[in-house]
Amino acid sequence: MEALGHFNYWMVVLLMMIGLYVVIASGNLIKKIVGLNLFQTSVFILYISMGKRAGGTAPILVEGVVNYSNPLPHVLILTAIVVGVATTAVGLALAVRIYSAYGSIEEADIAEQDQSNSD
Amino acid sequence: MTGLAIAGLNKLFSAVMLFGIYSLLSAALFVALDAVDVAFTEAAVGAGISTILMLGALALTTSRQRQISWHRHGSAIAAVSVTGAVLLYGTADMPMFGDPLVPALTYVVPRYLEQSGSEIGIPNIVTSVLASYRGYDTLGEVTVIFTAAVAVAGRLGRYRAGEDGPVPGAGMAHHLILRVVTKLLLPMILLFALYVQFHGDYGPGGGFQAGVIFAAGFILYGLVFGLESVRKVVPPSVIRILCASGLLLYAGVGVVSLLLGGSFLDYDVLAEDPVSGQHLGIFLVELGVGITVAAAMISLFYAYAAYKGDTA
Amino acid sequence: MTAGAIMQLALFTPLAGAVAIAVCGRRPNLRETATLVTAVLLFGLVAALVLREELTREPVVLVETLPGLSLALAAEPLGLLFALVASGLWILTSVYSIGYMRGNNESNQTRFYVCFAVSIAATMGVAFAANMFTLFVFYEALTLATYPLVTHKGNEEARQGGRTYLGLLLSTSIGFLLVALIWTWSAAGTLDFTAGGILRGKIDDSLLPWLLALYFFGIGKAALMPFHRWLPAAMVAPTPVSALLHAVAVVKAGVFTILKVTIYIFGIDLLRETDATSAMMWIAAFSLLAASLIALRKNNLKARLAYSTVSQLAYVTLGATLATAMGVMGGALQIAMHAMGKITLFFCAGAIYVATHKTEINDMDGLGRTMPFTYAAFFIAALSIIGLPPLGGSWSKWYLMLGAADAGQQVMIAVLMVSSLLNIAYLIPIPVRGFFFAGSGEPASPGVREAPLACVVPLCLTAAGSVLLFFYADPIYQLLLPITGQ
Amino acid sequence: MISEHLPVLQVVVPLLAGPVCLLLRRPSANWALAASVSWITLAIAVALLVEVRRAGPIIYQLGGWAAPWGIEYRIDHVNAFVLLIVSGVSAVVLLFARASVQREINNRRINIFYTGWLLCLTGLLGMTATGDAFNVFVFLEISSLATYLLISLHPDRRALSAAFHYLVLGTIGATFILIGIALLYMMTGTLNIVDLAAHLPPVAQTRTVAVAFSFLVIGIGIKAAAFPLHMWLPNAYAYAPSAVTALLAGTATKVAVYLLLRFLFSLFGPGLSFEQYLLDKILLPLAAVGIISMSVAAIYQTTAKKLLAYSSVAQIGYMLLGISLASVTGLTATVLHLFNHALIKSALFMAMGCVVYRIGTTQLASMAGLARCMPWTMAAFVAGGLSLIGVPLTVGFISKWYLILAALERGWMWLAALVVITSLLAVAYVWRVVEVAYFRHRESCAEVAEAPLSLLVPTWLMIAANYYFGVDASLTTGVAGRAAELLFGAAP
Repeated sequence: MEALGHFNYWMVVLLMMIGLYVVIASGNLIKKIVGLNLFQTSVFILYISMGKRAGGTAPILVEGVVNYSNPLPHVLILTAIVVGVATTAVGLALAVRIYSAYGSIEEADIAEQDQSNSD
Repeated sequence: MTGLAIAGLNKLFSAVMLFGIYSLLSAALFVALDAVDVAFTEAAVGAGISTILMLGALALTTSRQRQISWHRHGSAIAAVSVTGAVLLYGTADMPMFGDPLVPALTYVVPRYLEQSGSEIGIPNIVTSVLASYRGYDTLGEVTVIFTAAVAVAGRLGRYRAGEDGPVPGAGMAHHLILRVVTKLLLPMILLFALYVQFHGDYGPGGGFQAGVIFAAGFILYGLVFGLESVRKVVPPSVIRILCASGLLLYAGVGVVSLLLGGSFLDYDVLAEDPVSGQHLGIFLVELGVGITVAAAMISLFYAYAAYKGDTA
Repeated sequence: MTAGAIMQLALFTPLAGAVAIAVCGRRPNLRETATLVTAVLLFGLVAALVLREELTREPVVLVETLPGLSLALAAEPLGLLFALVASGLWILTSVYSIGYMRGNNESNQTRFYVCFAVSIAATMGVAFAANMFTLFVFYEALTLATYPLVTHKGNEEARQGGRTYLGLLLSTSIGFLLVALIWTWSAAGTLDFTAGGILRGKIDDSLLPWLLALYFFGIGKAALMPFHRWLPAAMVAPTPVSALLHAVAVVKAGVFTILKVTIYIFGIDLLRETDATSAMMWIAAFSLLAASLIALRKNNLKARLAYSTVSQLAYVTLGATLATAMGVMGGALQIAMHAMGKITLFFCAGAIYVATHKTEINDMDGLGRTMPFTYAAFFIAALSIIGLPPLGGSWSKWYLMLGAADAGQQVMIAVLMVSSLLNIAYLIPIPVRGFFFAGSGEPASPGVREAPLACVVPLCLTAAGSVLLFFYADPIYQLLLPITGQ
Repeated sequence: MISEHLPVLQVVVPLLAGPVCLLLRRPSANWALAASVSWITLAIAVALLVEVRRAGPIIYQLGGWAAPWGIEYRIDHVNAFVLLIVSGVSAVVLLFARASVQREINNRRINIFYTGWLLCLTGLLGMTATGDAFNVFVFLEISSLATYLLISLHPDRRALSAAFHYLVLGTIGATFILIGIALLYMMTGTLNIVDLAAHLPPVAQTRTVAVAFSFLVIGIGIKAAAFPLHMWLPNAYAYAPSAVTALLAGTATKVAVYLLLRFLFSLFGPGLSFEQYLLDKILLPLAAVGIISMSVAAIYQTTAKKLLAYSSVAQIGYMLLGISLASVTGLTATVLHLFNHALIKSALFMAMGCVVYRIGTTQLASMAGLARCMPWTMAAFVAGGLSLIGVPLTVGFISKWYLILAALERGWMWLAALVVITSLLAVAYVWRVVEVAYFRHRESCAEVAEAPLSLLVPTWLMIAANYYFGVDASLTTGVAGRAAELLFGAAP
């Protein structure tokens, strides 16, 4: 039971770390954004997991049901998802602009170009 | 899981597609965890909007990435494993998964579960909490989306009239079957969006999901018939006004309740009795959310679709 | 008018003067009139303050920055003396700078006079500070106001000198003095200058020497070795500035602060009882001798005078560290006497430069015959610095000796004596060579060819002043008597 | 009636103005709206501070729902002070922005620029006013997204990569904060900060709370650009439009430091933060190393804006130093420096904005002899630089004073020494600019004139504030002292 009880969280941690790894290791700007999304989505799962109540149902009031899952994390995550997509949109827009300014979306290329005509 | 595959892939296109699948999978997981509203949103946003945005960005840039140096791998793995280890360490004292007696389920939440029926009067507790108890968070959320729309428009868009050059891509308008199917689909999508918008009180859904679906309809239209035709239907300037007015509607409800003697966003004072006041308030703010989200999504689509090269 | 009002006026007069000078920048005559009028006015104000029968001890609070930490002014004997010396010499320096600046056709003269006036305002602030915080504020203001004067020429050498000047003075004052200040404040809860000191019983005896060291090294303007480098570096400045630095304001502000700290923050009694000063006393003695030795080896006249100043300042520090009434009295007198002597020497150096454009002592042989007034003044001032009667300098040396004897420091008496010999060795050869050596290279030209009158008159006056100070030292002595606690 | 709603109006007024601003077409109307709204928020902030000083903390329940079920705004001395800083800096910098932005930003994007500005202001004020942990996250994201936009609006392409870099790091930081909040919620079931503090003690010993603590500290640390999490800051500051740099330098990192204070003291409490998690032991060396290394880095910069940016990271180190002293005096120093450094840096960056306005760059090489052509601008830089160094009668001095006092209180002479030595490093980097501008030769001033009054007046207004609050510090020290006591008094 001990192991099973935390299995969900372990998977979340694993996913988070994959996401974070992609962000840090990638030199490609768009892949970084993908990684960020991965990272954030796994946090969403963390929230939703802790709202789950064994044997509960979706938090929509129905006559006769008393065992609901926790709606609060759902609300928070609805907000967080929106925030996530907003960040993604802005990040990608920047990446697109960077591509047209530098002709590349590789971090290394950009750094090199900045270096060559730096102040 | 899928995530691992993303990390390993060099082809950005596949990575993005896999990300879409991953999002869908997590949406399924959310359903299993009773979070239907979240699942709905994740499916629409994570799998839908985000993936489309990423594809759009890829189309505008390049779709291959270079090999990562081993040095980078090393430092990334080090950073990640430390963070991961800390988190795993933290899980040790976490409550069991699904345990009904944890503080998260016994402290604040019972009031929502037990009294939202009488205080707010709508069955979907998620909507009650979202739009009323924590309505201010949602106002913030709408502001975030608005900010993002402004930001993307600011970086990519070329909104002012008279500057729009010829827009690329006549879409797939020559494709007869697609055209017919789209024309058939479109009303249904829009209708569904409206349903989701106004049914949010009872079932899963609400302004946000509705807005996304609504926007999806237009985006589909745009993809098939070309950007130019969709811009004729809904000009960018209208979108901008809508985007702002949704947010203004939401905040305006707050200001009205304030003027009527309540707190900011206190819907009780909007009508004679509190419950109908709550109904009205939630209806209005959900509408505001829907309008802003739809307009924001469409403006994102415009911005990406119309972008072609440097407009600094 | 109350004493407080006069002090505020004394602070604002030079500032107003600075504004007037800036406004008249385009018309040199008017500008210099403004300078002179301000100088005379200021001296009148300070003199009026000195002549008042009783002093209002109650400080005048200008603003309160933090609770218990305010900008406040108070008149007190030591400060009055310093203000009197500074404002008096400023008149002469102003006259002299007009001659010097015009004689040399220097650029940016308006900036020069403005900064000069601001420096004097800051000096007045230092002199009338009622607490250590106020003193610190004006001390820093003085550093900043003199910085453009030091770098006046604007060439690489001047910039380099200015960098050293600003760097050393700011780093010592922020690095040590500020810490000492905050330490004192956190221990005693006040920074007011109080007769008998404020630290008794507030700080552990074993820590006193450390705090004292922070103060003494922190007051970089006192040029205690090893923080004396700024003084020779500042030699790049025009001569009137050197006079300002060495005699009127800057270094005097330094040793003045040292005396203030010794008397009103620590209290002589506390220092004597705890024997906290011995380390600093040895450093002062070392500084005194070492600087004299270096001066001996300098061929550049101004550099030699600069090291002489370092050495002479150490007298004051030494007097403070003796922690006896006579020692402190000697130190205080030294401020006035050295000011009078050193300003004469610098005026002379400047006059020689204006007349002949010579800076190296080797080249000055025989000049005494063409510039007799200048050289005579130089000779008198040199004797005063050395401490021979009948010149003012002898009094300060005398009291310092007495102080050392009171403190039972025979070694220090010896140090003072050796130092006087060294003074003779590095100062006297200059007039001797001027009068008796034949000019090198070209034959000594006959006839008198002095610097402009505006240069010569002030230096004659200050030389005469050195003589007068010998005969009229008593009023100063009476003025200063209260600070010794007797 | 208005007065009781001040807490929410503080945030909602700029929020409402944002979308309106987007719809206005004329650049001058955009600016006028943003500026007037910003001055209104300043007036509200002043009113709030007065009210808090008079009657103590103000609690405002949003939507009429009591916490912890609803979200509440809770204004006490600490955040009333921070609200004042944020709205004040924004108000003054907006005066400056008009001409500067016109020069630096494409005319077609000016409505977007000011919309972004108002949203950024909304986010910062919202983050500061709220008493709800999750609400912090939401408003944090509003301000962050707006900031990315504002930075990237500069035409220099390096602004794009700087903004992107900031976006990635900022999002990681925000997500860390989100994880921290999740873990805290999991253990206590509440999101209200005061309520969290009350429910934390029973579970304080769990590993989960410890992990939540570390994630929150790291997440906020990234947003605050605390060394060594500062990598995003120098480029972001250096390549942002001048007015944006002045705004960010005065507000963004300040609010993040405020959040750190809020979480460390009000939520976890000093007992937990320092005695159990030994945060002071970790923070102290990091802050010290950060101050020294960043000051040294500043000395070697060749661009004045970047030099000031590195200096900002070093200055944040002073604030962390004050926290790590774990005493009321230390905390007072931190809160004071929040305010004081906001004044200093926004003034300095505005002066740099004047330089950019005229010569288009702040490269030191191009600034040679500039003081002759732009005497008032460079005089402002010198005046601000003195404040940065900490010369008496400037606000910088007041901060240093309290910091050294706090160090001496703990008996840490070496720390006092560190503070003064690093002030000397500040002398070195400030003087690098001064020397170039004053004592290098410049051929002629033919093509470079003094900056227009519309830039100079706000700059000097900020400089005047530097000196006013440096001479009469009773207001700031009074509030900061009270704030520090409150934060400490909130200990369980």
